[in-house]
Amino acid sequence: MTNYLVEFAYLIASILFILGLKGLSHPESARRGMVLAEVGMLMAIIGTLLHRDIVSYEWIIAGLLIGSTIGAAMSYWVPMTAMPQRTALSHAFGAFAAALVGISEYYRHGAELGSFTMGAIGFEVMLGAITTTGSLVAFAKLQGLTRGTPVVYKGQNIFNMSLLVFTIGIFIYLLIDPSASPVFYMMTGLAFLFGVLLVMPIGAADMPVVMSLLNSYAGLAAAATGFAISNNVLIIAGTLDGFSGFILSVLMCKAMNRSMTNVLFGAFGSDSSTAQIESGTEGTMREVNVDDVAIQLAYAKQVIFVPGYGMATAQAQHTVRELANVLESKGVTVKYAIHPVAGRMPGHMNVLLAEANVPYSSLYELEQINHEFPSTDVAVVIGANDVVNPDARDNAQSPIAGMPILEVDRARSVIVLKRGKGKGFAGIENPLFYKSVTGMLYGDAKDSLARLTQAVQHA
Amino acid sequence: MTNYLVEFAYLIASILFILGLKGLSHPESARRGMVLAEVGMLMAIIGTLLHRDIVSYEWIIAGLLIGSTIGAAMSYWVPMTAMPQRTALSHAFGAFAAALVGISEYYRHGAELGSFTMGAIGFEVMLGAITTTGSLVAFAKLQGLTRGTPVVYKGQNIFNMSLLVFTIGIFIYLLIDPSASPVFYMMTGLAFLFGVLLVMPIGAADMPVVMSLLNSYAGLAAAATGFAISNNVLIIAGTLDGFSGFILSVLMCKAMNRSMTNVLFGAFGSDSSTAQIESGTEGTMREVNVDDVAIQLAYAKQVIFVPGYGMATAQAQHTVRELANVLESKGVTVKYAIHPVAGRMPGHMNVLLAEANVPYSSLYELEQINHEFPSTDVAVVIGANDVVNPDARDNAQSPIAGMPILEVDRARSVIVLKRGKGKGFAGIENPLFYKSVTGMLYGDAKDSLARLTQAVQHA
Amino acid sequence: MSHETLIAALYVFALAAFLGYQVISRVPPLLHTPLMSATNAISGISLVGSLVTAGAQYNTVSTILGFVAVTCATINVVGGFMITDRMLRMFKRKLPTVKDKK
Amino acid sequence: MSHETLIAALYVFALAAFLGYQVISRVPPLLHTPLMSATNAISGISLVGSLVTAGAQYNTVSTILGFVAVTCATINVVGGFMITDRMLRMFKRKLPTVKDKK
Ligand SMILES: NC(=O)c1ccc[n+]([C@@H]2O[C@H](COP(=O)([O-])OP(=O)(O)OC[C@H]3O[C@@H](n4cnc5c(N)ncnc54)[C@H](OP(=O)(O)O)[C@@H]3O)[C@@H](O)[C@H]2O)c1
Ligand SMILES: NC(=O)c1ccc[n+]([C@@H]2O[C@H](COP(=O)([O-])OP(=O)(O)OC[C@H]3O[C@@H](n4cnc5c(N)ncnc54)[C@H](OP(=O)(O)O)[C@@H]3O)[C@@H](O)[C@H]2O)c1
Repeated sequence: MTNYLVEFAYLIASILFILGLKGLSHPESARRGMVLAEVGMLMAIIGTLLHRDIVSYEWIIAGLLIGSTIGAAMSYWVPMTAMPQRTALSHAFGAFAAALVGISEYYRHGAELGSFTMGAIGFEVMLGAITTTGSLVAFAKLQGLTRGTPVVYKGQNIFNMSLLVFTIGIFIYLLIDPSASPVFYMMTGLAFLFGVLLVMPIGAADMPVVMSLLNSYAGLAAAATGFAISNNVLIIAGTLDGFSGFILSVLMCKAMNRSMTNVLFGAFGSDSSTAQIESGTEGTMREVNVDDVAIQLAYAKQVIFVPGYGMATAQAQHTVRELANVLESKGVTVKYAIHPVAGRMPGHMNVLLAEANVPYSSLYELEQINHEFPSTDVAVVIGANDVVNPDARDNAQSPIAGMPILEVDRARSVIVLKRGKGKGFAGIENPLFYKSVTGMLYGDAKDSLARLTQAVQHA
Repeated sequence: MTNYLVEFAYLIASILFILGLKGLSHPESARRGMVLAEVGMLMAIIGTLLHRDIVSYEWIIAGLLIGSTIGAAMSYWVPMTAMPQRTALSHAFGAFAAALVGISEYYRHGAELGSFTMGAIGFEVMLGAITTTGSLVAFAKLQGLTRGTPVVYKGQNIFNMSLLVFTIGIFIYLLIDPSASPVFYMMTGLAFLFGVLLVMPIGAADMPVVMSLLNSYAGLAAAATGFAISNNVLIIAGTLDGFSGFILSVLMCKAMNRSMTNVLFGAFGSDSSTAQIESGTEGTMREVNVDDVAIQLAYAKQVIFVPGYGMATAQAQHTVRELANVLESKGVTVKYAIHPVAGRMPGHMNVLLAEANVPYSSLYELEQINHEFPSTDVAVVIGANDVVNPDARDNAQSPIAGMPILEVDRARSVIVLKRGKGKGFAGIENPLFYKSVTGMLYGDAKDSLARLTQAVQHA
Repeated sequence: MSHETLIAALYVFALAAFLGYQVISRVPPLLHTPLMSATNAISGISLVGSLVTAGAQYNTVSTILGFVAVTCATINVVGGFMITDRMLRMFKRKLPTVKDKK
Repeated sequence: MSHETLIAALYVFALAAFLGYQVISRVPPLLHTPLMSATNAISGISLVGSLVTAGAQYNTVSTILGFVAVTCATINVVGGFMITDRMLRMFKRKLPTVKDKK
């Protein structure tokens, strides 16, 4: 009877997870969806606690308490701009849990495992281990604990490949002889190592793609656990996750017009990839000052803000909003153009602006806004670079050729807020800055915006 | 081993069914999708033929041959305008098969059945039986073999309800004592009877909704079979079907702005429902002649055709296309406005016009075209009535109040092609015909269109 | 039917129901008639159940019922797919045969 | 793992994969960051596996591994859901506080 109850709880939990993710198809229903997913998780946990194998609860309760405290603290204090790091760290924890469960299953059953269960456990442990260390490296890079640039050396890809083939060879051996426990532990160790080797050569800027992939692996590890212990809710939740991560990484690659292989093995942003052909980057940049820009903005009909990674590092989202408020009070129409890969995480700009109370009805996607630039008086580029690089459109030789861009250069006037001559993530020059239509307003984005707000108020 | 192979074939078949239905999300991918679904069916059949219980193949081969011949003949010779009938008949066959399998399962195992399997078989047989006779009645009504009007008598709903409750009571008894075979056969008989009683009181015009529901039941019967014989491919295919039918019927009800209960138990279109309030139907209708209309059409910039059930009965789709060709050769822009419930089947008009080689890029849905009527010179209503009835919009007392309509009365000129003063499916007057903007061109739609084509050619 | 198989069947049912909803709600009205006949054809999957009944020689009654069921289900499958294809072949985006006269 | 359970698990996997694809591809870019943290939270479902390991007293090693796993997975679940909610609370269609001046 309890067994039926537990299975039923799992079934409902699975359905609630699906409904929860469905809720995310619209901001109106998103929070309700998440409540459903949370209830689902609660049901799955309570259902599990009724499992007949569980005889003592002290370790469980201790784990739940400690975990909840750390989790709540992490999510409470982490600033929105540090979301990428937080997500990476959280992946590491989830994946580590999956790996540990797999190891303990192997430790218990060892030799008695059939090859199918051995296979499931093997996948679980390998995916879990790779994700754990991979996510930790990603975290370190994003948090600036290690150098963000790709760590590359000659023969790296070949070395990694051989290691992978070797690990797979071991895995196959285990399928045939599950009792060979030293081999199992060796495989586990290699998988932990492999996670490090896989992520080291990838630059900090490519981390979002890597993280989505790691998310996908973490999900698949959970699904493999489900196969190993015949539990459908694990299979379903894990698979949903696995697909979500995979789809997001594919979308990102598409929006950057790069292949997945290039992201993973191309060591983009390392010194070796700087050889390139640039166009229209001779000539001078025109510097403008705050007062001129303020006048321009105050008398504009329509202004479009184009935020990028610089807005995130400067934590300037609130200041952007203040400037927009002042402009709106003067009758200027203000819109925000959001490029799908602006920032360092899918949806990065959207969250930051939402944090600053910008209603999402003012945020426009690329396809919605590009035709509006020609009729826009001023486009204000706030710490964005690659996503507004006209070379992607005009110069077939450019490393980012073919990537869709926000065509700010079609606006009547463009103001670019950045600190200096720093390049964007792709490490290439941007001919936009040399166009006659463009004015450069140097300085930290937050400072510049604050001064602009002041000046506009008095204009 | 064979067992694994068979299960594998079923899994692939399930995936192919899903991919097949996904293909239907776009006309470009639809045919490819159907090929996938066909391959899936073939794999499921071949997989089943390997089943170890099967010892002799002669009956199977005979059945397959006879069935294929009849099926192919039916689909080859049936005209597009008779699609509703054909679908009804086909439902009856599919559901009958499910019912027979259920009966034979019961016959074999009888008393040994557990309550769960008994429940599954019971559902299978009941849904199968109801769908079989229900679909046959629907077929008879649509084909004109019996009167299409609802057959109603006093206390009908109460009688049907009591019968339903009685049948459910019997079913519950069977769950407790599966060995009571006379009870089982009585239940089966009642279910066959119930199918007839359920559909008799529904008018021919409401058949599309009923048929979609029956489709849904047929699917659920297949799913129940899947539960009874523990076969996942049956569960998946049946459930997909069940949902498809259900969604279509809900969409239809929405487009008619009526509740499902009203459709099923309201006996819409019977004599008792004619009491109503009409507005704007005093005054006279203005009759126009072919030559006047031809001149109007020939010198128009944009003409919108609004086809309805009358086009289907007159089989006028090819003639519409000819007229459109002539108009287009004279530089007139021709569009087609398709109401979601025009005709007698979801998508009815689309298929007919596709048959007449009208490219689907010229077919516009309600939301896409309604704003174009004010800038349209002539709207030609071809045997449509309810779907262009302005009362649905203007008169809150109208029986069809709130149903979205094609707003032809906003066009500069409206020409209505119909045979006389016949009412539409809803059986109500249409104030459109009395408006000053409207001209009535009486006669069979095909005739009128042919004469118009002639006249336009010489205009 | 064992405990596990039942649970698994319920999972399959629940997931298929969601999937059915998602997939079908994306079919445009343009293709609703082919959709009806396509699902009609797919519901002929009860053929799978019929085949075993017809060929297993459990007893005469089963064989006869099975034979009739196979025939009926096959009509459904073959007829349904053929007519769907016939309809879908008619849907064309643009016609090459119609010359764009001025 | 028996033959039937394996087959059933494969079905569940296949259907969930399709469903995942359908559902996720409908999430707008606007919500991609919350989506990442939401799926991150859901992947903490490995908690379910950890709980049994931690509480079953199979042996000391298992219990310790289980305890660590429960802790880690809980961080994932609680942290993931909380941060998702924190983000989603920020998304607003229109602000009542901003007066429509002019
Ligand atoms: N969003 C994603 O999911 C994702 C995923 C993978 C890769 N990427 C990549 O990330 C890039 C994102 O493009 P992006 O245009 O947003 O950014 P970007 O191209 O990386 O450029 C950022 C710019 O901001 C400026 N900046 C930095 N800190 C600043 C501060 N405090 N104040 C003012 N300006 C500051 C920098 O110039 P200075 O140093 O001169 O100030 C730099 O040029 C794309 O190439 C995309 O492919 C994104
Ligand atoms: N499509 C669906 O899925 C569906 C489902 C359920 C219900 N319905 C209902 O069906 C109705 C469909 O509306 P509708 O506007 O298409 O059709 P309608 O309202 O039924 O009107 C058809 C009109 O065509 C005329 N007509 C009949 N034969 C003709 C011929 N040979 N030549 C010329 N005219 C002819 C009739 O007038 P005369 O007799 O004067 O010629 C009649 O007024 C709606 O009320 C809808 O709710 C549709």
